[in-house]
Amino acid sequence: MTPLTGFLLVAALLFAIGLAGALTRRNAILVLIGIELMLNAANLNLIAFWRYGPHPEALTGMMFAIFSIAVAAAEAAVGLGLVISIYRHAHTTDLDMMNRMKG
Amino acid sequence: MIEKMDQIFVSLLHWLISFLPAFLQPFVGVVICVAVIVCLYPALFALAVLLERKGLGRMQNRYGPNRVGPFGILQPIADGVKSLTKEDIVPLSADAVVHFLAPVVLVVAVFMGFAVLPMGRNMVLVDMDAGLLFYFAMSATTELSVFMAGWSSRNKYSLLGAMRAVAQMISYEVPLLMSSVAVVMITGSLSLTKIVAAQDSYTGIFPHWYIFTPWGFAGFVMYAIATTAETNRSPFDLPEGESELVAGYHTEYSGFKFALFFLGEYVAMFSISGLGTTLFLGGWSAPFSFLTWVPSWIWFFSKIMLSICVFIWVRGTLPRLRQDQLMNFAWKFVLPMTLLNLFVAALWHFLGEGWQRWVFCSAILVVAYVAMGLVEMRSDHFGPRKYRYAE
Amino acid sequence: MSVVFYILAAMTIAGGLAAMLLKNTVHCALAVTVAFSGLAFLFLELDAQFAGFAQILVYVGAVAILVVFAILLTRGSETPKDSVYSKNWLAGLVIAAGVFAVLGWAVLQSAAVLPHETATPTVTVLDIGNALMTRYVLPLEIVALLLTVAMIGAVIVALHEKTEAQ
Amino acid sequence: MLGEGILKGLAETAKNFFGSYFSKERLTTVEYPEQRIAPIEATRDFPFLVYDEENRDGGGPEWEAGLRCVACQICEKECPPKCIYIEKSKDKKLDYLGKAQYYPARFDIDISVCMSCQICVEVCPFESIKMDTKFEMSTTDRFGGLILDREHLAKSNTYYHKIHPTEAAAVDAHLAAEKVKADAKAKAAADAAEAKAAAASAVKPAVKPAEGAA
Repeated sequence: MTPLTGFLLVAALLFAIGLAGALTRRNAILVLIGIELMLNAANLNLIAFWRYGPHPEALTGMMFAIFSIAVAAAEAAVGLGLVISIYRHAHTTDLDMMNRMKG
Repeated sequence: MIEKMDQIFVSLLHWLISFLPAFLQPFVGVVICVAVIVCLYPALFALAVLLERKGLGRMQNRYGPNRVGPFGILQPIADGVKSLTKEDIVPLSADAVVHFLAPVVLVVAVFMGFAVLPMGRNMVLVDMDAGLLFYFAMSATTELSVFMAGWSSRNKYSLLGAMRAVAQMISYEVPLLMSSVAVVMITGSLSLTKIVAAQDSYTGIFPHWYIFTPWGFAGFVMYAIATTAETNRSPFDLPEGESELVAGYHTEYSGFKFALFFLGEYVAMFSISGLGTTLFLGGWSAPFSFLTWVPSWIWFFSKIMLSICVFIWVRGTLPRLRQDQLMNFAWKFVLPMTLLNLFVAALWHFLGEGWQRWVFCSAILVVAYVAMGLVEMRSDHFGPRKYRYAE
Repeated sequence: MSVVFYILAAMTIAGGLAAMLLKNTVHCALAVTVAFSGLAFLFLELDAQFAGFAQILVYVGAVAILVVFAILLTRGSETPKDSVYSKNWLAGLVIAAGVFAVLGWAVLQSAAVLPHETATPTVTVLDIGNALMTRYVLPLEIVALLLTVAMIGAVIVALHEKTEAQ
Repeated sequence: MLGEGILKGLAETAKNFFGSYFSKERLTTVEYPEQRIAPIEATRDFPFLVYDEENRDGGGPEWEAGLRCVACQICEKECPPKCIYIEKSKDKKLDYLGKAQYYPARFDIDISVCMSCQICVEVCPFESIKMDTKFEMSTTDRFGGLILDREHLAKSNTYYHKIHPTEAAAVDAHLAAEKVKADAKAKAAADAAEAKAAAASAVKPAVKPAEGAA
């Protein structure tokens, strides 16, 4: 197994864990955490490909990962803001309870 | 001879590891350095606690501790023995694992910061290219440990204290970073050794420290304010606010774990003063060109101890702020000032040598400071409290 | 494959699994910080110093704290009594397993053509800064705008609607 | 300007800090076990029992013989926290007036309960219980050690004069007056008896003036 394969497999596993969490957990915050894990797994892929790719000095993968971190931070802030405002409205963060379009 | 004294610890380390086989040398060298740091700062912590208690006493016209040993100099040892022999109480409903992990995470994160601080010429554990970033990454971790401590105790005072502490630390981390970014902009490097090297030259007898520039001075003041809040020191010690919250997030800690929190707080003070020294006060460089014969590590540690004294002095002077004052101060005064300071630093860089940049930069900062002071002191959120009595 | 890689990979995966399996929401948030720091160390293992420290600074220092605040603000810190998984958890699990199978199959299939060990790239923070200010300056500006908009948006979304309450 | 007050405050604390090393008046701390401030005359903390030194009714140690207390138990009844325990004696002894009185066979004060209210002193008709100034009474025994019995409670009148001179002088004067009065009464009684013995009439008028004098 080459180093790159190892990193890619870890990233794939982490992505699958995040996906499973996002699809199965009831708590909206934990679904967000699952999405963060998936984003992180993608970042790991980007960095791994940058490191073992043909042109690391071009910094493409690294830049992609840095921007992705910044975007993930924004996503977390907005997502959690939404969760909090939904909680104010519905008094629950249970996604199974939020199955109506009516407020 | 002077050279030897300056490099005494470096040569001592080289001499020590020269007895080992070559492949072990780097590893053992790092272990020795870590061991020295882990022993040195707790010792300084003991000294700082004594200084603080004596100094605060004198400021309040008291003696301070004077029972244990001559002039009470053995008091820290007595305190240490006391806290180590105390019973370690974990509340029944507490989350035992998180409760145990919190002080450990805090102390580890705090000590990690020393890895990149240059404590003397050639005396830095890891000369990292992204040293400043590493430092801030580590200090960001302490927030989580504070939350862990407060939440796992299952005590409303602990939780309130932790939430206050985390909110305060996040709010003041922004100006802390911003004021450091000005230095990074001028130096053009995140490496702390390069930042010190950039300040280690003299005009006449006066050093090129960043604090002696308009943007550096303003940055240092903002940095000092943010530091005081970041380390939860008075007047920003609301997280501990003993008159409201018992002891904040470490209410439910006793014995050795409490001692770890206490240690972590003081060591964080040392490390953040060390960073301030490195960024603005020229790190290990001497204050006057004719004093360069004094070993560089002496300068570094005396600057740290001096900042600790200032911390103590401020603590002895100012009353505690209210939560809303604290937040308003961070977001409406310190943050805009640091942002303006970034702009001024850029201006300083592009105006080039000459008297113009001194005048322009100082003028902008002073005008902004006075104007913001005038405006904000008049506002309801920020200024002196207006009492509304029942009509 | 070094020992360090296996340890860090195990730490990351364990943190991720714990975050998705534990019952108490705060424990999940703390576990996910373990995964985040594990990832940061993996970045360091890949010689991406800047990205690694940025990962710690952003995820452990900001996102984890944000999550924890959100949990406390939504009173989610108590361990729920009923199941923490949704009704159709089996479907989710199957989908995730399918995705992992496809990804893993793809990676292992292409293992032969993937590049092997290469020389350690020497990328300093200065290089990253230069790249950000020249080639990537437009994305940088867009991200700055995005962050500002996200901050304002988050504040407005989470702001209590005072007029409605009264 | 913003920050002016902070600078003023810092100057003030700095002045205090350095001033405390130069002017001794700043440090008002009295380092207690070694240095003490003499207690003011009205100091009071726990009660004690006064005894007179002149041994009036032989037998037993001096303090036991001279106790002014007659075990009337008024203080026991009045004590708000009920910290006084008195057992009356079976026999009687002569008091300072030369009158046969009961005495306390047991007189205990639990100072862990006593609240130093001084009510026992106010109600005592015999000036026998007074307030002490001794306060360092810590013991290693939480229950037994804090119950003071007669022997510990008894302090001489000289001691009382030493700690509360003015009050003790007034008490002594009062007791002397009482004694004079009692003596006069006894004398009058004796006179009366004598007169009765001498002549069986015209005695009563002699008693009246003695009572009037009181």
